[in-house]
Amino acid sequence: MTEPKTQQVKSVKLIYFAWVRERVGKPQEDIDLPAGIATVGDLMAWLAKRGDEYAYAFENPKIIRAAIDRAHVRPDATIAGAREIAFFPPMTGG
Amino acid sequence: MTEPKTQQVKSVKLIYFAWVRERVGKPQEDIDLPAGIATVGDLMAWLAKRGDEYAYAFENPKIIRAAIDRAHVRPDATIAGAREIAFFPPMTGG
Amino acid sequence: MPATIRLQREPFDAAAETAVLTGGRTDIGAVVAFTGICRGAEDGAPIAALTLEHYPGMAEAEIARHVEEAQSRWALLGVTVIHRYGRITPGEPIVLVLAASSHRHDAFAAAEFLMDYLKARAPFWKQVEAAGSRSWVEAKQSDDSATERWQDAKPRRDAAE
Amino acid sequence: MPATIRLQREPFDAAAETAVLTGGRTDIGAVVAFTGICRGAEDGAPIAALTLEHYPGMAEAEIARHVEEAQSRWALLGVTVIHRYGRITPGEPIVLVLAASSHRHDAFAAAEFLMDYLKARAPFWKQVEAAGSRSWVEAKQSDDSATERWQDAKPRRDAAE
Repeated sequence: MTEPKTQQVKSVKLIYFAWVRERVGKPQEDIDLPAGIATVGDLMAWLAKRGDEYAYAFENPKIIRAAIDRAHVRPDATIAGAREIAFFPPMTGG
Repeated sequence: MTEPKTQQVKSVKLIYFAWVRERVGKPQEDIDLPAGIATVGDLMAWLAKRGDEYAYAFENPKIIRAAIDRAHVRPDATIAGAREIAFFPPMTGG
Repeated sequence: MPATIRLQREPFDAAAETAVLTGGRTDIGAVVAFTGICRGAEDGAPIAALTLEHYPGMAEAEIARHVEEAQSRWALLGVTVIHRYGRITPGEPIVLVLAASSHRHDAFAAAEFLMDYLKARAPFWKQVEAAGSRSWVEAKQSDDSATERWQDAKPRRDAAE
Repeated sequence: MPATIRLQREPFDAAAETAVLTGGRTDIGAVVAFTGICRGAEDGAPIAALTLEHYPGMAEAEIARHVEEAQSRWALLGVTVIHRYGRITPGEPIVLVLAASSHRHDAFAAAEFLMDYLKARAPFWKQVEAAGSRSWVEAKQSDDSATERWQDAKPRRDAAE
């Protein structure tokens, strides 16, 4: 007996900094996460297909850093439960 | 054919700091170095025999530091040519 | 242990911050102050200014986490971290780290640790303004290496005081 | 490279000294300032004051020698060392070391090197005044150890910038 799966539409806030922000063309946005996006890496791959500006911003995901709810995470981090996910280049403060 | 040896009387300035100065009872003095005093260690041993205050100051020569002409030296350093020899405890500046 | 963490557009006054940290206390024997300054050239080419972008909220949280880490590693009596954002011209200060301790080694180690982490982990990005064009400063591999050296290091509290 | 070395009775103004070192320059990216302060207790017992005795002539020469050594080991753009002598009460500064460089690691290393050497090699002696009695501070083995660690260390210029 299988229950019908309800579609889980989860809204999350994305924030972009530095040249990621410049390439995407906006500082932040709210998106509805589609099913099947489990990790930060999955999310970057999905974003890259959303249009030329995203494809440009995420053309080399290896050099992009991410934070979930204001803490650094690796690309294999799960995004379940995230409210705010940020993407940015390696930091150059100090 | 041996020439008669002339007695080499060499005057040197001694300076004392911190508790070495307090024990000797004076900040500095000029002395005539007797023959046979070759090293800083020899000089400390000779000074220790000059009286109670010197014996007290140099009772433990291992912990006394020395400088010749304002440069740190070890106890086996030769004093030939020295104009100013200083004795003091280990430094506690900074 | 008092810790001051501030992000601001305005320049800071290192002397005034030091006075706040040490004023009226006689337990502090050593204060290390690091000031990072905007240089007039980047990779040999003159620059007009730097503009620092940051991630509000996360920047403060990251710095606070590393201040706590420093406090757990060394015997600190006070820490101040001030990091500026916005447009900064050559010769102006960018960042201040103060570390106070009874003894010098703890103050030196904590200040250097905090600077290494600020460089590599605090969410700030520098944009260079030069000859009318703008470009983002690239992160240096050496800054990541500088951070890694603290990861295996045993706490220096055990070292010579 | 400019170096300022001063021995004096009077307190110093770290901010003014830093301004002298960095004023009008845009090549300096990092300044490390170490301030050593007279603590109110020595080995747990409260003190009234420290009196610092020094060897005039030799103290300046020793400091100058180590400043030159620091200049040869690291890429420094400016060094200032000020050491006070005479009577100093708790909370007052005793010593200031400033090291300026393009990059932070050279400034940190040079300042720590100079402080380690000042502690162990510069001819100064501290006398403690407490409850009407006076006693000489004993040198710490740890200060000699701190100095020794620089002797085998390869120049840090080769390290990550």
